[in-house]
Amino acid sequence: MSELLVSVRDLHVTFPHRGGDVHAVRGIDLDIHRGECLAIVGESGSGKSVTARTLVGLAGPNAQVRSSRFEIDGRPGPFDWPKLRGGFVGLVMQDALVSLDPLRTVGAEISEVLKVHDIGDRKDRPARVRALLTAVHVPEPERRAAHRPHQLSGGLRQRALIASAIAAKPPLLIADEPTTALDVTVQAQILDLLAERRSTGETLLLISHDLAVVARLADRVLVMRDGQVVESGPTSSLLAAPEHPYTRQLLAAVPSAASRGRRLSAPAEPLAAAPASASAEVVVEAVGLRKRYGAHTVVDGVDLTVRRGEIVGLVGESGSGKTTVAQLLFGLTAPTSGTVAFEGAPWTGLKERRRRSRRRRLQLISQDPLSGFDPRWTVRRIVEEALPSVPAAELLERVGLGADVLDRYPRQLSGGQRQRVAIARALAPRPSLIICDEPVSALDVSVQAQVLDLLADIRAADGTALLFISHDLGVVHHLADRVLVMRDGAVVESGPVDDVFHHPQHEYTRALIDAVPTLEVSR
Amino acid sequence: SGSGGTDSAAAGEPVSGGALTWAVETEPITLNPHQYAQAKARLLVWNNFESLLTHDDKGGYVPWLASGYEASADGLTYTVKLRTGVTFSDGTVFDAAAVKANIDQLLADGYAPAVAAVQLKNLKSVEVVDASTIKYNLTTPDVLILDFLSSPQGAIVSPKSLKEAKNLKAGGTDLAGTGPFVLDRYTPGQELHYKRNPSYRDRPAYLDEVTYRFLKESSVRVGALTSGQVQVIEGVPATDQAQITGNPALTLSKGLNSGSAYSYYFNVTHAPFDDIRVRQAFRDALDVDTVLQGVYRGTATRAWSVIGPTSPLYDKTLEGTYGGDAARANATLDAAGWNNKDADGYRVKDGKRLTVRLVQSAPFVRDRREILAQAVQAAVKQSAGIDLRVSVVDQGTAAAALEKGEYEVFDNSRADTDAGAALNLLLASNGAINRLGVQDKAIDGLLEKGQAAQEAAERVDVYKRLQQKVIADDSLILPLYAPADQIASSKKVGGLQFEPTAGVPGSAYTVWLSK
Amino acid sequence: MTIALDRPLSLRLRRPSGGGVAAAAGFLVLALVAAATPSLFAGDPLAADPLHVLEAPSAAHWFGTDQLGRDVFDRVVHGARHSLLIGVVATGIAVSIGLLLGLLAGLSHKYADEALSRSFDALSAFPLLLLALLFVAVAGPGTVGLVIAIGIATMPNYARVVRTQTLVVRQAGYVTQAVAFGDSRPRLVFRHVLPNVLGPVPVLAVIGLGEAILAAAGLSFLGMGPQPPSPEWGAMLSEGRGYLSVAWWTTVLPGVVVTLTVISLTVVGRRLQRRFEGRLG
Amino acid sequence: MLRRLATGLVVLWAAATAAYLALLAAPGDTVDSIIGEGADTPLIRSQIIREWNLDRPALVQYLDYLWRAAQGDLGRSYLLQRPVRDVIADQIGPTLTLAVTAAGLGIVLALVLAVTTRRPWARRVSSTTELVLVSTPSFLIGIVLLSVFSFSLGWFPVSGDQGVAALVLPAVTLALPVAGVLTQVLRDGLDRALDEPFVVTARARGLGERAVLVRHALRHALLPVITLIGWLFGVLLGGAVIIETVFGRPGLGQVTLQAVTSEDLPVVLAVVVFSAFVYVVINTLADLAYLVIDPRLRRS
Ligand SMILES: Nc1ncnc2c1ncn2[C@@H]1O[C@H](COP(=O)(O)OP(=O)(O)OP(=O)(O)O)[C@@H](O)[C@H]1O
Ligand SMILES: Nc1ncnc2c1ncn2[C@@H]1O[C@H](COP(=O)(O)OP(=O)(O)OP(=O)(O)O)[C@@H](O)[C@H]1O
Ligand SMILES: [Mg+2]
Ligand SMILES: [Mg+2]
Repeated sequence: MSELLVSVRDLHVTFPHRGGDVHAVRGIDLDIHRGECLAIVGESGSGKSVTARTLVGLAGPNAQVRSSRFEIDGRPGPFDWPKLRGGFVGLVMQDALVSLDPLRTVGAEISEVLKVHDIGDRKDRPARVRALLTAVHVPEPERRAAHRPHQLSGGLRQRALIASAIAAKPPLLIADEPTTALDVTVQAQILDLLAERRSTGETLLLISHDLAVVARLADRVLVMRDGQVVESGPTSSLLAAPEHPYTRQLLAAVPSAASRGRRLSAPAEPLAAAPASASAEVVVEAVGLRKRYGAHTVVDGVDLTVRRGEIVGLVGESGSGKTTVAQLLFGLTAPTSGTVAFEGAPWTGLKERRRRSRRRRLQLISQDPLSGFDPRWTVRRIVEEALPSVPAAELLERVGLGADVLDRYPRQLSGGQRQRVAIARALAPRPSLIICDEPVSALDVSVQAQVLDLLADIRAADGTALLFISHDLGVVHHLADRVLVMRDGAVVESGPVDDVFHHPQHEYTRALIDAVPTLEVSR
Repeated sequence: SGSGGTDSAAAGEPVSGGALTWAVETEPITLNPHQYAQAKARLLVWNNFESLLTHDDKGGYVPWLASGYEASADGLTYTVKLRTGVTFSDGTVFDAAAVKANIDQLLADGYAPAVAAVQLKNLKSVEVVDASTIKYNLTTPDVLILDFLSSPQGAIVSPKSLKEAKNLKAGGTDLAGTGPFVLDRYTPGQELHYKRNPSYRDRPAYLDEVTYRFLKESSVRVGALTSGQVQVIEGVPATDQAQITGNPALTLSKGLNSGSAYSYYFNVTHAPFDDIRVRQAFRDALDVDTVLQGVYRGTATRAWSVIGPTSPLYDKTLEGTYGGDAARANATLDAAGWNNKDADGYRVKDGKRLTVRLVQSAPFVRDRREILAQAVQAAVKQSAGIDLRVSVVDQGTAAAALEKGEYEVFDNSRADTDAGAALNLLLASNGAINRLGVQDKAIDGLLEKGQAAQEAAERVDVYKRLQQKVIADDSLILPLYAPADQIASSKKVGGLQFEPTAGVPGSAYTVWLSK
Repeated sequence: MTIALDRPLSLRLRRPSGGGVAAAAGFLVLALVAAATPSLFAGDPLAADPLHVLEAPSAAHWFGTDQLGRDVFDRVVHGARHSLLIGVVATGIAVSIGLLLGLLAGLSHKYADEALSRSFDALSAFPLLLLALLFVAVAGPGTVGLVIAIGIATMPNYARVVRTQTLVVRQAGYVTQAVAFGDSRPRLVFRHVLPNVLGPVPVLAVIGLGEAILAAAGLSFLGMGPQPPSPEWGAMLSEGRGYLSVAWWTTVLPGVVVTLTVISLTVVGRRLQRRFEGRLG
Repeated sequence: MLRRLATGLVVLWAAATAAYLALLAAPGDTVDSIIGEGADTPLIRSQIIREWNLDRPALVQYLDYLWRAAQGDLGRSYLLQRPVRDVIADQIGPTLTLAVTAAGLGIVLALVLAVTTRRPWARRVSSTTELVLVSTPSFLIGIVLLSVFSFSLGWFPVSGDQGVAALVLPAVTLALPVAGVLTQVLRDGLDRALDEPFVVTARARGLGERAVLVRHALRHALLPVITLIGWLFGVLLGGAVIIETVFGRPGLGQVTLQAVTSEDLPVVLAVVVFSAFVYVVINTLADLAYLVIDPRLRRS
């Protein structure tokens, strides 16, 4: 067997808490061999990050760590952490976008590592920084070194973070969710970078909730749930033949082209048939929508039609103008030019007072439902406000929530529950169109699966049309009937999902699709 | 004692040299003697300025920059002979023309309106007879012209500086005088620095230099003295005096001021003090001695008349004639119709409480007079059910209250060297600060007589009659205490004096610092 | 003035300990009861006794006597009424005007908002003391001028917080959602904006109250406050100062009470603030 | 920048006008103020009115005042008979020295305390002390310091403005509450910054605690402190009035107090305009400092 860099047995991490201790990691075993890529997957809160941080002694200021064995580089503790950190283990933190000090230049952050670990002397550090940035494929490294994080895009920030983690040439690199919060295309580039480092023989501990990401890179996979490892093994065999039901569920919940027409939360059942047809009445029609902020054209001539009972997907990378389109349709911002008609009658250009009576037919679900709830109101009041004539419990039942959440405040709900309440509220006035702006991007795969199933059910039952905004092509492919691809404010391609995704006409669409990591699994 | 030196035995014989630091309470608002308005600034004026006459310690006048003076028999002309060989510190010669230039300046429009309107009210003209003789012509007899000639406002400033000074009204280092010191530095808010005038015509001052530091807080002044940062302080409140007398290295001395006693003047223009019985009752309700004892711990000198006890015009027979009789006060009030009491224990008549208001102007409250007022307030409530309302307000509010007559009690003391000058302002029907509102021919007549009387004995007699009238007969005034100045000093300092008659600390001319 | 006085209200601080909070709350309750019914605890604050002036603390006079022989403890207890009332009224003025103007600024269009914000700035350009001095010049020394001065001077603090909060709430998702349900503008303001803006105000007011009391003490110290013989704390400190070298208790003991009151208000206010922030996540 | 300048001017004008109106509304008229305690006769009054041009309509006087103020002529003090500019210029030195020293002392003290008292017991002691300092009237602190260190121990001069020794006690008195507030803000800022992900990253690079604190967290903690600069200005200027009274120091505070109590209109107005001016300047500086410390706000 090859050399063991890290070996841990029966690791427990507990956070003492007034209302009861949080037992984040419950007795896991972990071995990392030199030269391999080990992946940890699991849903949010399963203890992945805590495990990773424990390996560099940063579990948290009041964390209690226990184990029967804890060896790093073949030696048991106590460890000289400052020396190990950065020197033996490089850590790329989960929150890539906020993990660099916003007040310091990227170069300073990287050369700080060199200084701490006494690498090179003062004079040649800039050169080393440049070399490191080059190694992680940052263009114009000289100029970028003088920039601060806010001047860099997410992808560049993640690269700089990786550069600082590998600056002292640690034998082990831990990457905690290195691609979340990044656009698909950028995500693909970062994965390429990690694959490249792998191929040079670097040891990698990769943490992700996305099985597709893991599948591409990892040699071995640990599946975590509630602080425990439920299953582990070589990547290929584990994905091909998952043994634990949880692993199976996890795999099934991933929306994709393959999952179209089936439930994600219960794979055996098919979804109710879509009533949509090309001849159904038009719910909303936008013509030549254009929106400028100062000199910047954010939405540039978008035409869009949604018919009754139809789900229309809107995809595109961050900043392409998706949310702005939603706002224009919703009528909170006026377009610079172009018109929107809603249910056959003019919608833009009206006084808010004239629109008010029709408002309830058009609803909105946002990415962050929490901010959409008045923090002082209970779930009951929120839902009753939407439709006073029907008991709140009944409305909640439709979205699969029990009466037990009625008297809670939004803050006391899980992400999935919140999104369900938001859906229940949006459904209450029986709208003809619901605009969903990234409704599932903050949710775990399994919760996401439930919410997506719910949306599909509602469409089938009420014939409510959905405008579904997402940057996740898999989700859109799974759910939508038609799709519009946006770039820089303009729609570059549109059509039925299968046509667009299987036979993309525009090169940008093609690039998007190629960048999505896919999971080739048998179901 | 109204004058005289302090105990300087410890300091030995006068020696020359040394620098003295003296902490004073008040920063003068002007350094121009013509504009002088603060008694507390008087000790500074005489360091670099002098006037033609000065007071002796019996209330008379003696020549100073003058060599002599005489009044005409009709009292309308005063001829003053000037010393010769005197120069201002800027080198200008002191002569009759210089004196006339000062008078002309004083009468100039907008320069010193108060002096022109009050002290020089009766001046018709001045004539330069020759270089060392000057003649003052009056419109009516006015002995107070002599008081003017010995006052700071009458000090002689170099005519050259009158022409050239940058801020003439504010004064400062560019104003030259004839005094024993020369002002060479003024740091506003902080200190005044004088150095010896080397060409002084007489014995030069002992001290090489003297610094007056402005320390407003009494505790700070006392602290500065006890910790040795200054050698002399003036203004030592009663409560701090034990600290000085208990310290073997320090001495304390006190001088009673001239002018009018600190008194409450009753506003007779409306109820309730338009009724003499209420005025009498108020005085009887108060045991002044007890109140003074409580507030000043035995350091205050009780006043019995509106004129200070050190003045030659003081009427000693008034002592013990009124006050401190609660029973009589209550009886008088009952008789005057104030015979009911309300829930708070105050007397009422026709549903109106016996309330009288005292409005004090904050910037001018000194000697803990606001505390004294509170003590009086408590006393008259307890003994006679009188509601004295005290408010300490800013000057604008106070002025407005006085203007509108929204007060029943007015408090005041004046430090004029001649008590007659003070009474002219306070009691005359057209007096500038007649806050009593009395319009009494008899009083006016006595005041005029006093101002015109040339013979000292005659003046004393006139003012005695006046005091009998306003204090004993009409109960217009409640005298409280005689304002005093205190000097505390290190025992190394000798020659500290109170000015004769004025009773305020004297200049640094006589002061020395033993080695 | 004084220092803590215009301490920024938005200051968010952490972790007062449990016991400390209890003690502070207890003290406050005591102070409030004393303010309501001073006669239960103490004798006549105005009863002068010329024969027993400036006596040191003893069993008969817990805090000693002052320059007129009045019992300092009695005066401190009765002073609670003056000082707390001044604080409460001043804070009330500041909060109500601040709330109104802040809401107005937060809800109105660019130019009106700009004009209001600039006027808050102009007001802040006066140090509180200077502003108070001006008010005293107008209204004369005494409680009324003092209260108005402190109220006006601390008003911009609240107005700014409320304005910012209004802007935040205005942008909040739930306001957008309410629009989706066709809520009219007044309904939006009264059902959603106002209640959510109001949230932090009571807490700020508790902390602000402490500051107002300190400010009042500072101004009274300079003789701008309630007039003698009223036993206001700042005025007592000011009167006592002249006797510090012979009777420290006339200054120090009332001073300790002021400090304790302000500490208590701050501690309790911060605890409320933490709870409040905890509730909103 | 031009916009800032414009708003600054507006603030200045508003402050000056507000003060002017306030004093106009004050009881007692200008002539009374000028006469003060002096003798009061119709003759004197008319002379004063002529001398100070008080017979013009209020609006004309106001416009004249603005016009001359814009040219830097602040008029003459009614009380002191000197140009207001001289009065202010004479007194500004001591106040400035006091304020700057106190600010420096307070900031240094706060920095040292916030950074060094990280251990639980140390921070408990320190935060209790801060709370007491912040909640105690500053004049009480001053009086106590004065009694102990000057009257009793004689270590420092009682008052005045001569030499460094005389500055110690007033500066400390003014600095202590400032330090109290700033320490609390700094400590809070440090706590927040230390919770940030980038701090974990910094630690993961092998940085020691001290380095994390000083090199990373401190700059972030300084940002809220900068927003307090406007507040600090108010405290220092306002505090100066009281401190100067307690310690018998010369300075702007004394001038202000005297001017307000005797309704010396030109001086009060000058102090208001001056203080508004300083406020505007300081806030502009604070904005600039913000840009230096937080490059995120710089326009790219
Ligand atoms: N410092 C802490 N104090 C208390 N509880 C904590 C702390 N850090 C983590 N936890 C808890 O430990 C559990 C595991 O957290 P962890 O961050 O490891 O989850 P994760 O698997 O990385 O999830 P995600 O995919 O959302 O990043 C969670 O319930 C979390 O709330
Ligand atoms: N109010 C505004 N003022 C100025 N620019 C704006 C405004 N709102 C949006 N933008 C700009 O418009 C562009 C498109 O924004 P939009 O939020 O519509 O993108 P998006 O496609 O929803 O991105 P994401 O996937 O990140 O949500 C962005 O560059 C954004 O900065
Ligand atoms: Mg994680
Ligand atoms: Mg968006």
